[in-house]
Amino acid sequence: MKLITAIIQEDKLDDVREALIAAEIGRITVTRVDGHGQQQTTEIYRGLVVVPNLIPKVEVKIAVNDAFVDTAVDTILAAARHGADGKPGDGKIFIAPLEECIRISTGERGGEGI
Amino acid sequence: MKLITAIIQEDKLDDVREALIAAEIGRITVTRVDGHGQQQTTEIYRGLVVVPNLIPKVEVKIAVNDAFVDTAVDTILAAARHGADGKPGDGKIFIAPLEECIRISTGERGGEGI
Amino acid sequence: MKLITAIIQEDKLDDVREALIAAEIGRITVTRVDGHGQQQTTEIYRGLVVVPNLIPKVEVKIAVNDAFVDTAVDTILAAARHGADGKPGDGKIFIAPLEECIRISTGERGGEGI
Amino acid sequence: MKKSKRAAIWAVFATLMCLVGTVHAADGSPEIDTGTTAWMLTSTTLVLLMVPGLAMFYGGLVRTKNVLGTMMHSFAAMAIIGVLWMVCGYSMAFGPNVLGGWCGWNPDYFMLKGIDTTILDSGIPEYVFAMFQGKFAIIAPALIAGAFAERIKFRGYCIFIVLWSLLVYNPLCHWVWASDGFLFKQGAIDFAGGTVIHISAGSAALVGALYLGARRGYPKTAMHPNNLVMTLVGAGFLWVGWFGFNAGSSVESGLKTAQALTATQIAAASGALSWMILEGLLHKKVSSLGFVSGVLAGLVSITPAAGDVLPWGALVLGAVGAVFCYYAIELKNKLGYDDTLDVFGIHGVAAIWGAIGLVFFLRPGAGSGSFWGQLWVQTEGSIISLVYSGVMTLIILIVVDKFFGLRLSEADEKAGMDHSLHSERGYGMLNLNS
Amino acid sequence: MKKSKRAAIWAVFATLMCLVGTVHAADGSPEIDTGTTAWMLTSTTLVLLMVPGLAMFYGGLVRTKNVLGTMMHSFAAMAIIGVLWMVCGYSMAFGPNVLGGWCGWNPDYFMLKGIDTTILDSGIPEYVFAMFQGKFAIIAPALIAGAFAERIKFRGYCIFIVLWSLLVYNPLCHWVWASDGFLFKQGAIDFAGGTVIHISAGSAALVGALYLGARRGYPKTAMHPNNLVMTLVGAGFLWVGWFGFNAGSSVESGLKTAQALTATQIAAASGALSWMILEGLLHKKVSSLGFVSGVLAGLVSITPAAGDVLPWGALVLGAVGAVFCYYAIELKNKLGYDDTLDVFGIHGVAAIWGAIGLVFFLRPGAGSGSFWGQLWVQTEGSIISLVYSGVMTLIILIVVDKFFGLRLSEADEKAGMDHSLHSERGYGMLNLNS
Amino acid sequence: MKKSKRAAIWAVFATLMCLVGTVHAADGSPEIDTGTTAWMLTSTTLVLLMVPGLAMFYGGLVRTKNVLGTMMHSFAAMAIIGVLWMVCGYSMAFGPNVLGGWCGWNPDYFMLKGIDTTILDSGIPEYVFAMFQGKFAIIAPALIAGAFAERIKFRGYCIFIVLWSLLVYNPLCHWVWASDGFLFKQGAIDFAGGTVIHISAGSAALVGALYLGARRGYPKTAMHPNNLVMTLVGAGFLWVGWFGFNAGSSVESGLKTAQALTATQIAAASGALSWMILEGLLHKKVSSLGFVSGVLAGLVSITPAAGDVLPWGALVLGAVGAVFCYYAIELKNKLGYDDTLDVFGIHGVAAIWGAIGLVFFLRPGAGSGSFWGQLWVQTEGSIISLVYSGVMTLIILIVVDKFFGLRLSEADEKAGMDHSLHSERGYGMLNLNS
Ligand SMILES: Nc1ncnc2c1ncn2[C@@H]1O[C@H](COP(=O)(O)OP(=O)(O)O)[C@@H](O)[C@H]1O
Ligand SMILES: Nc1ncnc2c1ncn2[C@@H]1O[C@H](COP(=O)(O)OP(=O)(O)O)[C@@H](O)[C@H]1O
Ligand SMILES: Nc1ncnc2c1ncn2[C@@H]1O[C@H](COP(=O)(O)OP(=O)(O)O)[C@@H](O)[C@H]1O
Repeated sequence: MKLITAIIQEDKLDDVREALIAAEIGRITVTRVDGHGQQQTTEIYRGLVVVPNLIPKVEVKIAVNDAFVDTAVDTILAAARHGADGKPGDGKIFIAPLEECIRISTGERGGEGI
Repeated sequence: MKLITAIIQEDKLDDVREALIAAEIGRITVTRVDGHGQQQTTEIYRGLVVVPNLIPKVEVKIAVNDAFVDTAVDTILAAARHGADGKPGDGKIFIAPLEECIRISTGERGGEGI
Repeated sequence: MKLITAIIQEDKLDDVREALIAAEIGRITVTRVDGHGQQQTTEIYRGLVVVPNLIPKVEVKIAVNDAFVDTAVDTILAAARHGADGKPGDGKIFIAPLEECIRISTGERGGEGI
Repeated sequence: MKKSKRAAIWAVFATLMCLVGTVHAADGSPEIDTGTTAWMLTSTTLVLLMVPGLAMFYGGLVRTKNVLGTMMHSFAAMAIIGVLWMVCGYSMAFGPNVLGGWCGWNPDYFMLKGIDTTILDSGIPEYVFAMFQGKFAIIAPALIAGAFAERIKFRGYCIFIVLWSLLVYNPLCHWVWASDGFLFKQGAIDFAGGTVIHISAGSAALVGALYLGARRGYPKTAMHPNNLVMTLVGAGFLWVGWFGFNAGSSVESGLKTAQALTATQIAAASGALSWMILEGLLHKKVSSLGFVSGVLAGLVSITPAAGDVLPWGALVLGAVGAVFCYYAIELKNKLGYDDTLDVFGIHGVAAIWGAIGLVFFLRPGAGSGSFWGQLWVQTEGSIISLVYSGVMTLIILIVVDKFFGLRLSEADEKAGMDHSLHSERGYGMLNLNS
Repeated sequence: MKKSKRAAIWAVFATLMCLVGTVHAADGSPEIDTGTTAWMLTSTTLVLLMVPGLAMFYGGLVRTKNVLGTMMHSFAAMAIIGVLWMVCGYSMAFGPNVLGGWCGWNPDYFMLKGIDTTILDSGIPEYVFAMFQGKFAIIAPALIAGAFAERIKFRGYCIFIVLWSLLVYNPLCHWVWASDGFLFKQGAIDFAGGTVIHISAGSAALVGALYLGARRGYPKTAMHPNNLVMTLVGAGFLWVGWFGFNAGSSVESGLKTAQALTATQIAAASGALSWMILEGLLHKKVSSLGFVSGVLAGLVSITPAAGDVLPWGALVLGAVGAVFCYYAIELKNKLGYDDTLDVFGIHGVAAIWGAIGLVFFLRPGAGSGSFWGQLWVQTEGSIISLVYSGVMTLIILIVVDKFFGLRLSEADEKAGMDHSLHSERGYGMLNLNS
Repeated sequence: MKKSKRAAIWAVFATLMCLVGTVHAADGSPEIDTGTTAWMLTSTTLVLLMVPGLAMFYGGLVRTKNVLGTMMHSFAAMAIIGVLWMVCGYSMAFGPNVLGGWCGWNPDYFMLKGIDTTILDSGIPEYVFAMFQGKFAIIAPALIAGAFAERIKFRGYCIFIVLWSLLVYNPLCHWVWASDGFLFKQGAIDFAGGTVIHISAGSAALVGALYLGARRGYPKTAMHPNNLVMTLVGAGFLWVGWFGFNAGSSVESGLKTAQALTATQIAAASGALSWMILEGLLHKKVSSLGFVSGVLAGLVSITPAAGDVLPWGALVLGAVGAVFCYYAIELKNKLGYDDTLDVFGIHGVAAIWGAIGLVFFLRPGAGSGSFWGQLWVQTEGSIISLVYSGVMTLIILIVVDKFFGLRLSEADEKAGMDHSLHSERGYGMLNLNS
């Protein structure tokens, strides 16, 4: 089992959600985060153009069985990009090992519980 | 050391906290997240019954030494369920490996620092 | 690759950010969380001194190549402490393994993508 | 009210004057009534309060990424129509007939330059009347914005409201409220703007919603209000401001004012209660959004009628108005068009009901003529407003769309108006960069 | 104010009339004073503003999951009592004695149907007075809700306030403010409702808090205010609205009004200052919640006294009131009962202090009789309100609890009122689904 | 307005009296004009509303950790100056010259004890005038706080505003508005406090910003507004309240009032529109913060001029004022000092422009003398306010800093005022412990 954590742009959440569902990956947890990477964005403050240090992002977490990792990653890669070639700030995907997964309501464990 | 991440219902946070403290697991980090799983909930919007795509949840993170993993998991399982048999939406527990843990104030590492 | 997760005090975010940038670690994701550890703080509610159960904290996540782990940890340790000796509540650093890291915009993987 | 003393032999004449409500100074011009002026100044202020109230009401209902953009619709109307009304709106609405009565015009009213010391017969400076009416001109387009929410360009919106104000609001206001307006002369009752404001805005909103098309993802994706707390507070301010809206429309500080205020209070309460009961029966739960929708339904229902119906009439108008609105929104949900904040479903429907329904509850002596005659005039007025506003709105939308663009691009819509149009975020506190 | 001219020989008579404050038209009925009417209309509006103000104040103090449910307590009172007052409340409160003086009744007041053109001696339409008083009837139960916060069923609450209004508020209002009310006749001073509103609401709140029992986890679990920012703003609106509440209670637009407004402003400021200093001394920090609690303490303290004390009296009343409230809340914390938003600790305590304490600061000429006589009447009024409201509240609570249920189930309480009662969330922006 | 009847032979005399705007009772003291009183009571209330409005405006612009601390600056002024004004402020400002005209003093005004039944010539109780003026005294220091935001100690701030009010505001108010003030006698026009309030506050803010130094991290770190939604709503309330501020400054309810209200509405709208257009041209985007900055710029620009310029003059004053402010802020950004919320850039700059610029747009008959004479008097007044306030502020700051400390420690500044000064959090909802 793996835990896929994707940091994406706020405006791509709906697209990613829809693409994942189309790929039959329905279970997901999302969090509001702020991040800093290559991307530059601007805001206006009383006529002054301001560059924020941290840019609002959305973190998407998906726990999947190993067989689904590639599907999930490819789906996210396709859906989270701005334009065909992507733009700086489109985000990152992290994949980490997961040792166990338990469904609280039933107590099912492992691949079953995911 | 393991990192236990539990996604639970909002109304169970107090119960889980209290149960963990009773089990002598006092250190914890919680985050407001939104998730999608089996669960369905409804809201009313101007007389219309609406099904939200993402449901507010609470994420609980606990870093524990290996010996405490079972206690922590069992405690959460018991406290986070709605009713004796649990209900869809009660949540998930994920267990991931943790290589190091450092207390910032003292610099203690490993099992000491947890 | 490792994922470093540091739970720090809110008022140290700027210091930590600046120190990391000075150490040439610019990429970062931060989240608003609440935590409970040794620390005690107080608030006033209508003349009553109240001890909250959960204290607002900031979670900082940094994915780094193995070579950078020590730099990152040392930088955080130095910047996140209150006073020279640190104070309870200054926080925790967790280090977890990371199997893969993908830049969404370009599809670069591994050390490249971090 | 300052009155110069007059000799005893004037007593009879003076009594007469009181009856017609006008007091003239020695030089024949009316004198200030400080009390009426005080209330009309207050009413003007209260109606102004409705604009931030509306911004809060609407702003709370959209998604987080559109909150500022939506509030800016109300605020921009304050600035744009605020200036436009002073430049030419007042003249078009309240000047004497020109263009065959399509609108009015009085060169003295241009930039309000000729009314610097004019006192109206009601004892208030004309400026106060002009400003009071100007607030109504601001509210109307601000209401429409609810149908455009979350998907319209700011520039297009600004140009739209300029044209709509010039081509729809000012003429309509002239027809119904100017003394030589053709509907006024037919005896149409529109106490505080049911026809002029709410029906015309509702109709424009319906046309606008259909023209713009639904938001991306509607109705499949659930779109949650970002801040119902603010919506509730906004509704509270609307209720408060509506006292100025309706009771101020009496342009006096007396019995009619009191009657209008009483009817307003009762209809708002009964509208809310009626919606609460309906939801309670149908869903076993009472939502706060339902509550405030009921408040609005009640307030709009009583607007055309406020000064002319008895308290029990206000009770019924408000309660039934809420039921109509409830089912109008249900119908919208079935039909599937995206009138985002239900401008037609609340303002349009309740105002039509109020404008026509008031005939059944008129205070003895109110209205001008027979029951059927009045019923016809009211219906006619509603239809004219509905059709005129609808057709003109469509034309304006097409023109603005062609020359300036109306609908946000899909990317901008997804990113949200706050970011793509204003480069700002409503709630910086949600993020850690503030 | 419009006055028909009268001949010179009337001069003496007219001067007399001015002294008693009444002007009669030729037919003997009083005439409208447009100025007084303007202020009373404004006051009515300002008191209405207090309801959203209270909703914000209370709403900000509870936990996130209960914010809408708590605000709905205030809003529901607007609708329910709004209708009830018009149907029968005004009649029960201000009609002539029936049932041995327990309440009043005037069939003409039923649904306000017989006062359509009545002008009061003070020169305002009776409608305005009825609406102004109606707002007070709304505020009182809305205040009580603070003691029930976070754990009461919405249906039970609605039925409770109906019964409380009918059985507690209306009679009490009749006794103190109707011209044939027994406390009125004894000369009790209650300028703007210390006894009628704040003591009775405070007492009901205390009984309610004890009857309902503490919230789950109280006092062990810390329960943080979800939005102190909103609480502060709400307090600001309460201060603003209180000018209508107190200064409007003069039912004129003149000297007494000015005196009441001045006293209100001073007591609010001195209450806040006094709480600030107290906290500064005891904790070395001044909290914003403490500040606004001091504002409220000051405002409530001056309410029974507003028009009858000199500025320095207002200063002292407000400052001392805040100290009393501070220690009353400290006492509550020791005793451990859960008056969630300190309705008794602020409203009850400050109003008792104000009602009795005012005797020491009366303007020369105010009050009816000796110092000790007045002191006794004031104390008697406070005790009657405290006991009558307390006992009746208990009875009503028991009855409502038995037939409809009052306390939320533990599961619903944990889930929060917003979700379990209204199926909504106050701050959609906190989540990513909006 | 109640007037005793007088015989026919008094007619001429009475007409005369009306012209000078004063009506005297038989005993020679002026009589209450209920209408004027009503409007002045309302204006007082509206200006009070500006304080929470300002708290919202400022509070929304700072970072999340400072929201309560910033709002407390406005609220604390309500309490502290509220009491101070009643104790001695009114006396210093409006008493007859003492100390060679540096300020006024009237022992009767001490604690307002001698004006309990005084009626002014304008027909309002003196209490109302004192309270209306008191609100201005509250607003001025509350405005300054914007320059100190996010880095000042609460105790230091409180002591600062006490001294500033005593040593800067009261004398300045005396010079400009008291009938024996030296600037008043020179014929300076300051309708509603451009010189007295906005220039002096702006100058104090500039000095304060320079004295305190920049916030840690400024300007490198971007500091985002925590709640622009609240800032917008606050601006709405400021606009609403400003009607009381400006129109109330006529101290009547008549033509001048209407003229002032009209000018205020127009300048606010044109200021906003002008800022919108400027941003649209320069950035292709219109920000909501820009919009409300334009509203403020327009409102401040018209403040000294409100009752004395024609509508088109208000249009120009507001529009040009916004442009000046825009570039003043740009200049500040270049110079790099940290006037956190641009108090000088908006209030100082717009008020100087308004005070001097009004000379070009005076209504025929307004002003006292020649164009150049007036221009000089206006310029002189502005310079005096600017310099006097600046120098005195510096002295006060140095003294307060020495004895009580002004600037937060770096640790406290980083932790935020809410936590370090008030032990509270503004938005509990952001965290899970509430
Ligand atoms: N190494 C990293 N560690 C933690 N978070 C990261 C890392 N790299 C990127 N992120 C997160 O992803 C977001 C988007 O990054 P982006 O600008 O697309 O990445 P890059 O700079 O690699 O092109 C950032 O705002 C940050 O939140
Ligand atoms: N595979 C997963 N990956 C990420 N989050 C998950 C996953 N499964 C469940 N969750 C989280 O747990 C929450 C509760 O899930 P629940 O509906 O109880 O799970 P299930 O659908 O497995 O019964 C979801 O809302 C989601 O936030
Ligand atoms: N074992 C743990 N699991 C999860 N979170 C932890 C753990 N230990 C500490 N934290 C987080 O770190 C924050 C700061 O902890 P601190 O009080 O400095 O730690 P300690 O109690 O170990 O000294 C806590 O509020 C909590 O959010």
